[in-house]
Amino acid sequence: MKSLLNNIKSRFSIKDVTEQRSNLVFIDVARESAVPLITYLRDYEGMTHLVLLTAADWIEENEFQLTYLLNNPEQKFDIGVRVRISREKATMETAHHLWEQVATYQRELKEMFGIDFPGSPGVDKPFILEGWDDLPPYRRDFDTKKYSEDTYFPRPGRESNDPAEYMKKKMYPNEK
Amino acid sequence: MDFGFKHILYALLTVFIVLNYGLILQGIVRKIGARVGRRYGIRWYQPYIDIIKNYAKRSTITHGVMFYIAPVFRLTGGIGLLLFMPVIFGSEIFSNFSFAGDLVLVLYFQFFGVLGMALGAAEGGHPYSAIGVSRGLSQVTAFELPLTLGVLAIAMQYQTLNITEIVAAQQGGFLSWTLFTNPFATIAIMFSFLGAMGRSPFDVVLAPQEIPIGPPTEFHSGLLGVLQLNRAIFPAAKLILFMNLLFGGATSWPELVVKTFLIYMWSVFVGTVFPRFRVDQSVRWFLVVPLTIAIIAIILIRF
Amino acid sequence: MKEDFKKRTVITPEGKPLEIDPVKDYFSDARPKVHKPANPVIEKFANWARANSLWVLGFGTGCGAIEMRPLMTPRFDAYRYGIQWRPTPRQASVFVISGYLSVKTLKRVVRTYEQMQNPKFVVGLGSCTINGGMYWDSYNTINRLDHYLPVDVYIAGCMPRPESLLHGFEELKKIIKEGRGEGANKYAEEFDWYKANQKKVIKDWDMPDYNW
Amino acid sequence: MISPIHIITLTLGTAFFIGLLKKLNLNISALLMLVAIAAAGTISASWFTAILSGAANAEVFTAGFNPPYSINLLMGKGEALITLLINLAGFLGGVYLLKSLKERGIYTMIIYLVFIMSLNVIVMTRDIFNLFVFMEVASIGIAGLVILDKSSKATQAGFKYLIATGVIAGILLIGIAFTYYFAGTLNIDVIQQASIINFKAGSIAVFLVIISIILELKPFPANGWGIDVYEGANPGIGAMISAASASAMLFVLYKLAVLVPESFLQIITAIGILTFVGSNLMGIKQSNANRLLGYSSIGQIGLLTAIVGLKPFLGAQFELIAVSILISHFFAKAGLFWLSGIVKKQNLKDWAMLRQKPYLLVLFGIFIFALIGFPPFPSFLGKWELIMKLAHSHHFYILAFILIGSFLEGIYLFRWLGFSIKMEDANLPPLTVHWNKIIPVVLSALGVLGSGIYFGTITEIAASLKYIPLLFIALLYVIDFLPVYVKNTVSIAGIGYYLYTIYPDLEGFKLIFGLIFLAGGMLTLVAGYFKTGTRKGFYPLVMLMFAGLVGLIEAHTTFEFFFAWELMTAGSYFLIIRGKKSMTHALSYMLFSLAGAYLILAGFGLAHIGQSSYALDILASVQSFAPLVFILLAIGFMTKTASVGLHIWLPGAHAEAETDVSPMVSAILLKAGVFGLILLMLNMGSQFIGSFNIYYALAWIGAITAVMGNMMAAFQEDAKRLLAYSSVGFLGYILFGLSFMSHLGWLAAVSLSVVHFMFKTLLFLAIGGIVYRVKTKEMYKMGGLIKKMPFTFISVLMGIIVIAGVPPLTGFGGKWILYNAVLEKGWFFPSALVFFAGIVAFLYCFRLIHTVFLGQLKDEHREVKEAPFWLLLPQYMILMVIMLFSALPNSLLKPIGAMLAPIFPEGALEWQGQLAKSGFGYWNGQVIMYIVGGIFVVVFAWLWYMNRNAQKVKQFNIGYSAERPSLPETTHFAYNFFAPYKKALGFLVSPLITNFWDSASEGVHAISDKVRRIYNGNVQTYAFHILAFIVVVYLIIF
Repeated sequence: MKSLLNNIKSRFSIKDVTEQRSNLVFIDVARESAVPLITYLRDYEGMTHLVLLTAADWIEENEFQLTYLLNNPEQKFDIGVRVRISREKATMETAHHLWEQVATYQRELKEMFGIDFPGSPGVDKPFILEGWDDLPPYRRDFDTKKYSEDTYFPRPGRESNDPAEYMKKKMYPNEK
Repeated sequence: MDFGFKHILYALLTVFIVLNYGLILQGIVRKIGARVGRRYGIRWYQPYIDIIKNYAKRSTITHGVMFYIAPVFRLTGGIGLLLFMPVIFGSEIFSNFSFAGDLVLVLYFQFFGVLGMALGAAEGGHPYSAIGVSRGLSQVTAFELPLTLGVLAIAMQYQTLNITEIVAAQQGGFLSWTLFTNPFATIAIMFSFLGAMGRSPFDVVLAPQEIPIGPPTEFHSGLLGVLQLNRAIFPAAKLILFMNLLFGGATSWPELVVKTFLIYMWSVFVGTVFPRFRVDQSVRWFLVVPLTIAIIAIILIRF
Repeated sequence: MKEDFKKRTVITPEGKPLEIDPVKDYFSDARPKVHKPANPVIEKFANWARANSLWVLGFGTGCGAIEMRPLMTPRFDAYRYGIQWRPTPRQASVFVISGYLSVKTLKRVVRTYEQMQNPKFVVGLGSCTINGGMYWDSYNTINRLDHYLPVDVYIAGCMPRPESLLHGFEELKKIIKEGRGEGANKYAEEFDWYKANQKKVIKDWDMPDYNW
Repeated sequence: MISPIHIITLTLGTAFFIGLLKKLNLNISALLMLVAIAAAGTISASWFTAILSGAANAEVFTAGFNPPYSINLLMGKGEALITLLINLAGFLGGVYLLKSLKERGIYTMIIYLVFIMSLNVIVMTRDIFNLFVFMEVASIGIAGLVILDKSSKATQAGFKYLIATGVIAGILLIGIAFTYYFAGTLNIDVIQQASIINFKAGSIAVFLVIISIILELKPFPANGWGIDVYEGANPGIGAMISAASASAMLFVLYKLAVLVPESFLQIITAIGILTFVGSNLMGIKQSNANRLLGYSSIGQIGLLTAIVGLKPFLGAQFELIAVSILISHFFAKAGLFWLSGIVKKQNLKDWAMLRQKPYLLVLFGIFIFALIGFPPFPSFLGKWELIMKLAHSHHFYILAFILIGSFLEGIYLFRWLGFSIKMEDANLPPLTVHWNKIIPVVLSALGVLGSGIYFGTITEIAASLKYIPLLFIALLYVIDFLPVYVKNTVSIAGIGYYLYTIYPDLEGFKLIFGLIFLAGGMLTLVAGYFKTGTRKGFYPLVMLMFAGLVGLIEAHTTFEFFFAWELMTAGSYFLIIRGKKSMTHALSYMLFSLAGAYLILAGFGLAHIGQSSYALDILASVQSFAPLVFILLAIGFMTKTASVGLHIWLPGAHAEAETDVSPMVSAILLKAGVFGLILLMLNMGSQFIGSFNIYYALAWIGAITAVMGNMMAAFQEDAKRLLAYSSVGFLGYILFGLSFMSHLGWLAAVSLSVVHFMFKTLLFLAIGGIVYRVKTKEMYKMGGLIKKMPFTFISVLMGIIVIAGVPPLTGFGGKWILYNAVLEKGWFFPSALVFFAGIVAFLYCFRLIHTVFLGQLKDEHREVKEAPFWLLLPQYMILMVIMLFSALPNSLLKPIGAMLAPIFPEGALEWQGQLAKSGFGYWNGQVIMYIVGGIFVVVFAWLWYMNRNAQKVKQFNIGYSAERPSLPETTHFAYNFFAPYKKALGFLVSPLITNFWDSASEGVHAISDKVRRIYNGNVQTYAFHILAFIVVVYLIIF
């Protein structure tokens, strides 16, 4: 692991390294080195398995964070390559040429976050939302409750409780 | 033989009895299956309710003429098969139209309904229907071969193709049944019978859940009701055929009920024990095991 | 809209171009009809038969589908009540909406419901069909099933046990026997309202208004 | 009468004259040359007619002495004919070569004249030294003519020719010297009397003379030089070598053959046969037109050599045989060489150019058919007589080899013909034709046709042939420019009138098959009205086939039968090759037919042993080899019924044929084979090899054919191919029924023949109509057409119910009879296969109707119209007959039964009204029809009442729960429909038989390729071949 990190450091400009567990390391890199880095990891370091590609919305920093989680099936450890991209012009280089299934992840991200991956096959096709015409629903500025109330005919009289408070009241009605 | 109005009345009577018998048989057999599985099971009259329910459906759609007349073909095939056979030996009333043709007619008339049904199912436009038909026809060709050989052996044995005469030759104690006088032909035919009944392990034609239910996937309401009527009459007619050929026929309705019930139980028993075959497996099986036995039967008759 | 449902131009064997509009040309666009009950005596008998021969469509729309399976096992044995499973909507008479219903599934549910023949009954299984249940604020699941399909019986719970399901079927039987199971006619009568609701949530509407 | 000597004086004089007047205009010189040859020819012709009408032979004595002291010429019948031919060839060749002769100047003309003159002398002279001299002159002439062509190939060829003929001439000279030494004379007649062959040295001398003549005839394998000459020379010269020079040399051989003992004649025969077979074998691998013609020429000459050798056995027929084959070869080969000069392309595939001028294609076809020996060309007669005589004299090996050689020749000639009719011609240059080149070709074609008819009239056995149908065909050819509906009406009227005239004479099987052939022909012709335009060349060919078919019915002698058989084959070949992509299929059809025809010929030959008459009923009293005769004839007929192993031509041929030709070749033509089998079985009765019944083998063949045909049909994607395989299967049932030799078996077979005719016409017309509309034959590309073509659907539905044999339609009757026949006969295992095949028929029946009519309609077929009226009309006429036969089965079966009663009195059906009773069971078609119809109507009325308000929906309104269909082609389950079945039983139809024939043909090709390697183009090798040949033959004789 150490030598691997050294190898990476000698070749790519790394922003930060977080050792989550002995077999899981997150590496923060700049946008332009992300795809070269995972290519390197796949081809030279045996990280042949892409576990997932996911995104998180850092709305406060006006950025999306993409995580490519790779796995080395021989030596049984994972590396997450994290890259921040701008929220305004949310585009990222496609990586479908490395693993075909990346295209599917990218399609999902396009639909749910609005992150574009130019060149990825079928990236514009609807993934699970058919005909979605609002803000991408996983963006944190999308108000799902309001959307649901506007769209799905909420049944009047439905109450909502904080589960902890509700159970406390129900089980220990005497306590304050 | 003269063809008179009374024949139509007799025929209606036969159809009525056999229809009820077939429906009850269906219900009881499913009940038995449930009990074997430690369930309570359906009510014995459930088939009646289902048929009434289907006729009571208010709306129908149609895909075209062939779709519409497929159930007609099917039911005509079933009733015709029944009426071309003497049902009760020695009874003029229940000999029906057996004067019109012999065993060969009965064997070939089975396909009347099959072909019509296949056409109608195909007109429905549902690919699963077509897949079901493809499987069904493939399987039919396979089990017909041992059946044909077996029938030839029996016809050779009795020197006739006349079903009434075949039954007559088996009278006088159960030892004169074909079952005992020509055991190999009987075994071959009874194996073919399994395929003809379309129960497990040879039920890949309907294959519920896999290709919804094969050919009748698109049929509903009254159209399905007609098919259900046929599902009561057609197996019963086949049971009567095999009873006549192999088990001495029946001289009275109770005898018929007992014999056909036991014959039916053979396919139920096998179906409960064995899981479903793929088409290519069942084709191969029919062309190996029953065919070999049928060939032995022929050789024994010939030499 | 799926590419295949868009208009396309083909060349006929004679070499002429021919425009195909799949949705129009390949699907009937007739409106559903109201089938009024016939003679009350016959109808009573027919309703008895309908109630005792409930053919449930084998279509699990949500997590509740797993609760339907045990009904066929020796422990619950729904067969004894005349309940059977049917793999094709053409032959089924009861549609159990088993749990939450996403918009995408709703489209299929509408389509399937419309392919069933009159009379037909809908059972809403679980809280999600009543008011959205735990998905009440989801951007993607509907809250009230009865805005989209006429529901005969709701079975509350998350999830209801098979016993509740059986109880729900018994209730459905009562409704049918009393002649109140006219959901299909209600759907036809208030067709425009139902369609408007459906179209409000199903954004890429690429099918005719009624799926025969 | 002008003395024959003037043939020489005229030509030689003209040669000197134009040589003297060098300044003379070239045109005038050429004209003089042609006039001289024409005059020579006129002299020959006048002598020929004179001698034929009884004048005495003319002998010319030179130098005032009688032989042996001087050279003398003889002008007999043979000499007159051969010189006539030579001069004719010389004249036509001169016309043909006019341009190139003029280009090369006056000397060429002189050489040409001298060459023609020398050939005349070679034929006429009775002096062997004189013979030698003029042979040398002819050789030099040929070499000169060859070399004058300005190509290196031609120069080489001429050189090789000179060397080879030089070597041969040396040997000849030695032979002549010794002969003179022993016999003391050079005159052939005197040498013959001297009988020098009685001692060894004398016989060696004669041997050397004869062998060098044989070597001049280019025997296999010492003939590489000859092939190279044919290839390298100008085709015009090639024609002269092949037609004129070879005829002369053959005559020399014939003339000298009197000198040798019989044992030597056998060797000549053997050499001839070897040459015939060997050359034709090597011809298969050729792709160069002239070289191929060379092989063919050498082969034909080999055959004629053999005939000369066989003279003692051919008796009175020798002249007829030799002359008819020679004349066919003469005209056809000259014509072909000349055509080759017109085409100017050596690659056989480039002969597709001929299509640019259809009349050239017709000429080409005439020559090919004349070479193979089809009627009405002279070689047909010659071959027939030859085979008959060979069989009589027990020359079975020679007979077999001659047939094999002819077959090999057929392979490459018909492939060539196929190329020219069907090969792609996109990139070929335009064809230009000059009048002087085309006239000789046309005249040779007329010559071969005319001589054929002439031979027909003078020959005893051929005198009874009817040429009226052929005249009618000629008439149709004349009015070929008229539109379709006129010619169609004329054709239908013609057939109708003919049927009307012969109807009173027909009875029994002849009536049934006559009706199938002629009434069926009229019915299928009705469909032809849907075509527009003129449909060039179609009607004469159709009529040719029908003329053949009707000839079969009317035949009283084996000769007439075979004549009709060959006519039918020729007509159907052209009909088949008219289809799209049908080049290879037509070739395989032709080859199987040819092989079948030769087997039939051999069979008739063997049957004729010990018989004086040629009547068909000699088959009933075959003296020797009866089982062999039976097998030969049965296999011959089975090539037409496409029984298993011989069926591979059928699917492609039927599937690729035109819409209304498919029913003709499938529903009607196949019955010719059935008719042949019936005739055969009727006459010959049961046949045993030891104690093994041949009919039992036939039953197995029928059963296997049925299973294999039906199973193959189930696996086809092409609708017409499916129907074609279904025919194979059905013909299997018929063969099976016939093999029973019992009343019921034959009843089944004959009624199935009628039924097969009806439903196969019905289905081919129906499917043809669909293909016409949707422009594809692939079934999976169709679907849902029931809504667009309801009438066609009904006829296909009825058709498949008949095929499947489901009651109540008439197909069931056949099944029922077959069951009873089996029970009576007891051949259970083949029977089980037949019944299995009957069930397998369901597979393809369903597939046909499902994938075409049901399921999903395709995008591009949404506006397809119903099939044309003229295609539907015959279908519905047939449907009415089918319904009649179904409701009243005895209207079909009773007459057939009555007809069979005298032949098989045992086991007939007993009829009570419509109730048929056999020994085993009973069947009442009418009652079944009523009962089934009654139930059907009741159930239908009830269902209709119940669902009268049903909602009509469109094709995609099908019960998918989740996703719904979006494209018809992905929703139509049609491709590889019986995949699981194929998985289980597909191995049964693995293309073993096709592979067998493929490897057989590859094997022949490989052998051919190996053998032709001996010709390496080196002149020393060729000289060695010649010497080695002499040595080998010497060793064999002495």
